[in-house]
Amino acid sequence: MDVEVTVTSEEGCAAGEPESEESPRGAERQRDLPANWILQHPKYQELMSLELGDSAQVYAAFLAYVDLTEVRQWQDVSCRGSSELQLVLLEGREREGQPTQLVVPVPAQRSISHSWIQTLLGSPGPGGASPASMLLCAVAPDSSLVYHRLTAGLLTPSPPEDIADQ
Amino acid sequence: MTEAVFQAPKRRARVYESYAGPFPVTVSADKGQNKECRIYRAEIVNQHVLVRDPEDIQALYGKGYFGKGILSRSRPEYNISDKWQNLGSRSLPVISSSKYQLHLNWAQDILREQGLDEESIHQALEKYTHPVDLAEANRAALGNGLEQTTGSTSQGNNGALGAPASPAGRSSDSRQPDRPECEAASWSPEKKKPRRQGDPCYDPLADSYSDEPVEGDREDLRLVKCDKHDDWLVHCGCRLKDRVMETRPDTRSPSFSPGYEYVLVREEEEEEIQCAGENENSLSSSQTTERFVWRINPFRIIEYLQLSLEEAFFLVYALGCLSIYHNGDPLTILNLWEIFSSIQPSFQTSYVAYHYFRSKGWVPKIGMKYGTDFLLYRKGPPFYHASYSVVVEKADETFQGSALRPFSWRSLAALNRITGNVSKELLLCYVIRPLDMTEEDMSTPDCLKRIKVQEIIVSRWISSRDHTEQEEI
Amino acid sequence: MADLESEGVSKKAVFCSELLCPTELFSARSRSHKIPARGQKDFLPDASEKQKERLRRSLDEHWALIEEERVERLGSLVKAEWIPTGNVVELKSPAGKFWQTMGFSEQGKQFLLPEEALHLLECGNVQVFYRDLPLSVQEGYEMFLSSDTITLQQYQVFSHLKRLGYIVNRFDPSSVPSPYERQLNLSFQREKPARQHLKRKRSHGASSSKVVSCRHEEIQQSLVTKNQKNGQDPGRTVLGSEEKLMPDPPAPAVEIQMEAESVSAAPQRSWWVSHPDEPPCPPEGTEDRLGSSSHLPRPKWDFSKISFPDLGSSGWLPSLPAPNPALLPPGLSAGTCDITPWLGRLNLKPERLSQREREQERVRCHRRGVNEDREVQRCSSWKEYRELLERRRQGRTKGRPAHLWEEAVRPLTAPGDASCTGDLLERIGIIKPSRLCDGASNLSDKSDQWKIAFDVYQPGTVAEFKKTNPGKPYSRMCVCSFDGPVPDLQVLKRLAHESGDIPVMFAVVDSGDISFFTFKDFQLPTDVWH
Amino acid sequence: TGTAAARVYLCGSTPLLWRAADVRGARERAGVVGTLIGSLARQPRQNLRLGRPAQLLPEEARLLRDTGRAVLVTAAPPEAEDGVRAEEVERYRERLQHSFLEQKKIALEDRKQVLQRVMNQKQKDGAAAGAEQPLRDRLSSLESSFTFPEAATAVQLCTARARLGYEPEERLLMPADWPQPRDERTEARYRVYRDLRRRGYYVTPAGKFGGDYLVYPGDPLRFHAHFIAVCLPPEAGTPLSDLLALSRLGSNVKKTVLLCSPGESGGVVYTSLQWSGMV
Repeated sequence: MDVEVTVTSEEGCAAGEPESEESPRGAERQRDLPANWILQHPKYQELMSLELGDSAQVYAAFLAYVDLTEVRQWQDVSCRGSSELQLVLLEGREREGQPTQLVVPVPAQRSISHSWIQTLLGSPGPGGASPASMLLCAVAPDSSLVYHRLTAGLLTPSPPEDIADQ
Repeated sequence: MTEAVFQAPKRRARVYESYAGPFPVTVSADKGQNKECRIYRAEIVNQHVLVRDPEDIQALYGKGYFGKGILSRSRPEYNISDKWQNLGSRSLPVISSSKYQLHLNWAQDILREQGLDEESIHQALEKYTHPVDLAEANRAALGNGLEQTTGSTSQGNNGALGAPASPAGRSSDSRQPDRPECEAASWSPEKKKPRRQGDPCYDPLADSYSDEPVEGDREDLRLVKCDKHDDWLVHCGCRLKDRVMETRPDTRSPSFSPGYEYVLVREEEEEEIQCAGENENSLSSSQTTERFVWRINPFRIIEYLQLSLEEAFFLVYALGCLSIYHNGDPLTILNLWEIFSSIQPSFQTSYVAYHYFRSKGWVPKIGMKYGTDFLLYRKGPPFYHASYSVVVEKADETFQGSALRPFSWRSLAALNRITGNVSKELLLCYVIRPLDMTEEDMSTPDCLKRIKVQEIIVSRWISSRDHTEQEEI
Repeated sequence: MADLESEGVSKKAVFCSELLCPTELFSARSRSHKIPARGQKDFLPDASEKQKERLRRSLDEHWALIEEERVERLGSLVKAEWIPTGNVVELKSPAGKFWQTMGFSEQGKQFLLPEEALHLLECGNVQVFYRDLPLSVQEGYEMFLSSDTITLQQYQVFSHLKRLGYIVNRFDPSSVPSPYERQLNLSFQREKPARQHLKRKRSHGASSSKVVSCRHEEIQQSLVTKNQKNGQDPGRTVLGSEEKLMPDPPAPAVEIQMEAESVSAAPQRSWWVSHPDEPPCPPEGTEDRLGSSSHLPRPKWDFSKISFPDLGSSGWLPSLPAPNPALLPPGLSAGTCDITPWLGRLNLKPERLSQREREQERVRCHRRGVNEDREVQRCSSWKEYRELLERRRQGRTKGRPAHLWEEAVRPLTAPGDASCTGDLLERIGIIKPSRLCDGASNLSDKSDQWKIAFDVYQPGTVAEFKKTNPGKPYSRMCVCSFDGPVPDLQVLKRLAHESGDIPVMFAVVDSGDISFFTFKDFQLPTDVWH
Repeated sequence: TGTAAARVYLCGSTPLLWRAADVRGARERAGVVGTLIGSLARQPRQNLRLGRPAQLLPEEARLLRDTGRAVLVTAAPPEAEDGVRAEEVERYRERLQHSFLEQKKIALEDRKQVLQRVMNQKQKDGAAAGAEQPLRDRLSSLESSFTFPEAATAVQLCTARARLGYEPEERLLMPADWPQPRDERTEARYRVYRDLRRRGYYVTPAGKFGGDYLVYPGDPLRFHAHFIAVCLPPEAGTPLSDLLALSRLGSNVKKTVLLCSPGESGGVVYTSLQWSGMV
């Protein structure tokens, strides 16, 4: 499994360039790449066309969308813009047959308030109703994502698995 | 002493790769004049910096761990599927029909967006929805060398997959995910290349996809992919030249194009199975009702590398090895400084910290996971656990200034505690700007030379071994 | 419970309910000193009998512990008296073992600081009287803790550490040697005029009697203020009792004379710290003795700018020349100094590198001389050499994108420029590190929000600990509240400067719950071994 | 002293409970836990278990007061006048003397019982006749030979203020603004505290976990905290990074982070924050 590595620092860099290849920009590669699929992506175009004014959040939402659909294989993932909140919201099921979850992508450098969260969660039903819940997806400038769950009301943590305290 | 003691970084218990160097540039004293150094390419897309060239991606991540694969947790290693299956001499990714449908929907949406009626859309997608003829593909494969080379790549990495009788739908080892066919590394050339259906009038998908198999693909494929290891060159470390020599045999396939991504779609029984050869029988020996249909992926997603603004600027300014484009134009260092500062108000401060740690040979990565600005690794995440969790703060020469992140004792206690719980140290990094530094001075990265950095380790002291603190953990 | 109270004081019984009767007192002598262990906690209440029973038992044990009163043999209690005007507690019977680390003597009397007395009261070691009645712990808290002494929060930190065996003293800024003194590595226990008003002083010799007089003055002053206040309040007559407690105030003139004496008595030891235009001991009020930072006499010279002979260099001098007598105080003579014995004590051995380190060093520093370059050797003239350089420069810039290299701001390095990683790191290392002490001496403390409260010594050091010569503390303690601000860099620098080479710790109190944090100077090492 | 209001003494601005009955009553009847901050009488030199006084959170004191379960009392009563004081001192000395004599009696009695017991034991064991004679002699002479030095008197070092005979009128002090200035944050904290109590949770300070309160499903003596409550004015922006750190910490210590803000009509709005575990 461990692959022997022989690339040395000198070669690693030069390796890609056949000596013959010379371009006006010198060492800079002038190859044609296929168009950026993100820009082509219908969801991306759709989200951008919502004109929510916060393109960083839209981009964050798109990364989360792709993460959910492509990487995590969520089902029935959909996006909608909320002009009231100036946000793109996502919905989807973690697995088929499971309930739809709300996912709220937010660029990681933002500040958020509790009333903002409450607005998203909607007012909790009077007693007994199962609490509304959503996933907050923080998106870092390098496209790192973390998901945290926000649930209206008091949600008792799951008991420690028989690891006694400490 | 009043100074914090340096704690040795913790090596990871298992390391699956070798260290390729701290930066994606060559260092050598004597190679002298005719040394050719690559300038990588990135572009600004919606305020973010993306590297799309697979070769650049692997170089930037592989040497210095710059950026993050937008479809991966960190290392750009996205696969359309983590299940691969052999089909004839080929190993193909297996995807669910719902996923295939999703991709198909995307393609349809694009066409709709372009104002086509449903009938035209149907026709346009016919090509993609139509299952690939296995027999023809195999013939093509046998008939030319390309098939051999491409096919063999999949076997190199994982013998089990290469064996004709390998078990069906074998899922990959979680620790060492199967490196994909180099599909992800290949690309289709853009519309500039001659093509039969290049005109969007005929082929609405031409914008997104070339459907022309083009020579360049194979060339490029070979440049980045190691046939022996079915891996990115920079990963497995085979030397390019040797390998290219060995695999020169080169004929073109008329019907099989590496420009497409082929997938095996897991479908229900009643589907017409085109690929029901002997191999298929053995594949579906698990007597499920599932069948695998070989299709073209109608909307292909490939891995890109997203650089944080600090990473991008460092590669340009400190190493001079990256060109960043915006709307097709290359940006100067001053352009970038200005743009990045406006995208991210804290950019100038956080860049100072980033540059500082890089210039000490450490690898800073985004620290969002534990609520900080950076995690500092020795050498890189595959080799060591992060040693420090860094919060960047700014100050002027009176050592005050409005905080970027105003701490309360509570927020600091939380941060300190989670940092300690994951065996890291909390490092405050104050970026100190001289009092006489004007906004104008700050408008160029030359100001960095006058800026100082104060590092401070925050830690909790336990007054007693038998302290009651454990009570609540 | 109370058998005596029944006579005549029954209506106040509610306040006396915690007084023990003689039977209870007697039986308390044989009570257990064990603390019941706390059992494993449960996760969720399930209303089961078992759980209820466990809770009941835990609570019973808990209340038994909490209700318990301190009962001590009268003979083992040290008697003491609270002197509110001096904010001290005077011992009235011989001190106990605690004297090793706590208390101070003055004029033949032994005193405890209020926090020390309160802690010892809580530990059942002393019984403190005020106006001839013993104080309860509650009264101790209420009377001893104030802005004039130390706050409740500071006391919580103090007693937390004391309970664990740490030695905790009030911080005295003048006890911190200046950077210059530290540079010379002078032991900082020597007598120093600036320490005159230190709270803890043994009384011997000329200089310390002066300390006492200072103290007198303090007490006297407070007495005066108190008297003045009382003077305006004819309804109160407390003077008599208080006056009794006060030692006779010495005449101020005598004080000054003693001051002069002590300075001239030991000139050799202190000439370099004190100088004439600095008042030796600014008189101080009784208020805020903890917080008041005494003014360090500032030396006239900036010692960091005066160079000293470099004893470490390889070209040794056999001896140091005699100093210019004009620079020395009168009456002091100094001759040449033979430094050979000193050199013998210095570690002058060259650094020994391991095989690996030498290897790395070789690689890192491998830069060939110009003349070893073959192409350079082929050059027959200066002109040819210049041409070669030009060719190379072009070769290097060729292939460099114009938008990076033909602009005002260019990259710091070009790919391939650096000879090795260490070289590359050096080229891009344009941001300078800062140290915590840099520029700290110029910072004035505008607010007194951040004050170091205590010096803390490790528990293991009690046996060797000398109050007169406490040595270097383990750390210093700054007490603050969880609801207060977090120190910014300026505060950190100022406190680090004030504390010298002893780390400062922040004891942050959250309603009785204490967390300790340190902010330590750090420099990430450069990793060149790539 | 059953249901009498507890006395909350202010030490500076810090509310303290000194009397054992008050500490117990607050916890058992009002669910107010407080934090013990004094040295434990039984074993003063450790920090694992502490003793009286119990420091109350401002919110705890306020709740006790607002529900009529406590009165706030100034810390230092006015000093007694000399004459009164002299009387007090006199009484204290009497009491001490009385106690000494009583204890002497008890000690003597105690000694007698011990000797008697030994003697009885010897007799029962059928020891040789006369063997208990020395004991008998000692017992008979005990009355005259027994000494109980004054130094051996056990004396009480009172925890709570306790005076014989004279207890000055303790002035009630209830300024409207006590115990703290009512800004948005302290109001939020109080309303959250009150609501959690109303829901039956036990609450202790949580600064070291980065929150305002640790919230327990039952008495903290027996149960682990379930929540780290963070009180926020509803509109206050919190850096996402602070929430991410808290949330990760919560999952690390098996607790839910609870965002709490005052809501409409006196209610409190809660949101549970947990790391999803999605990596």
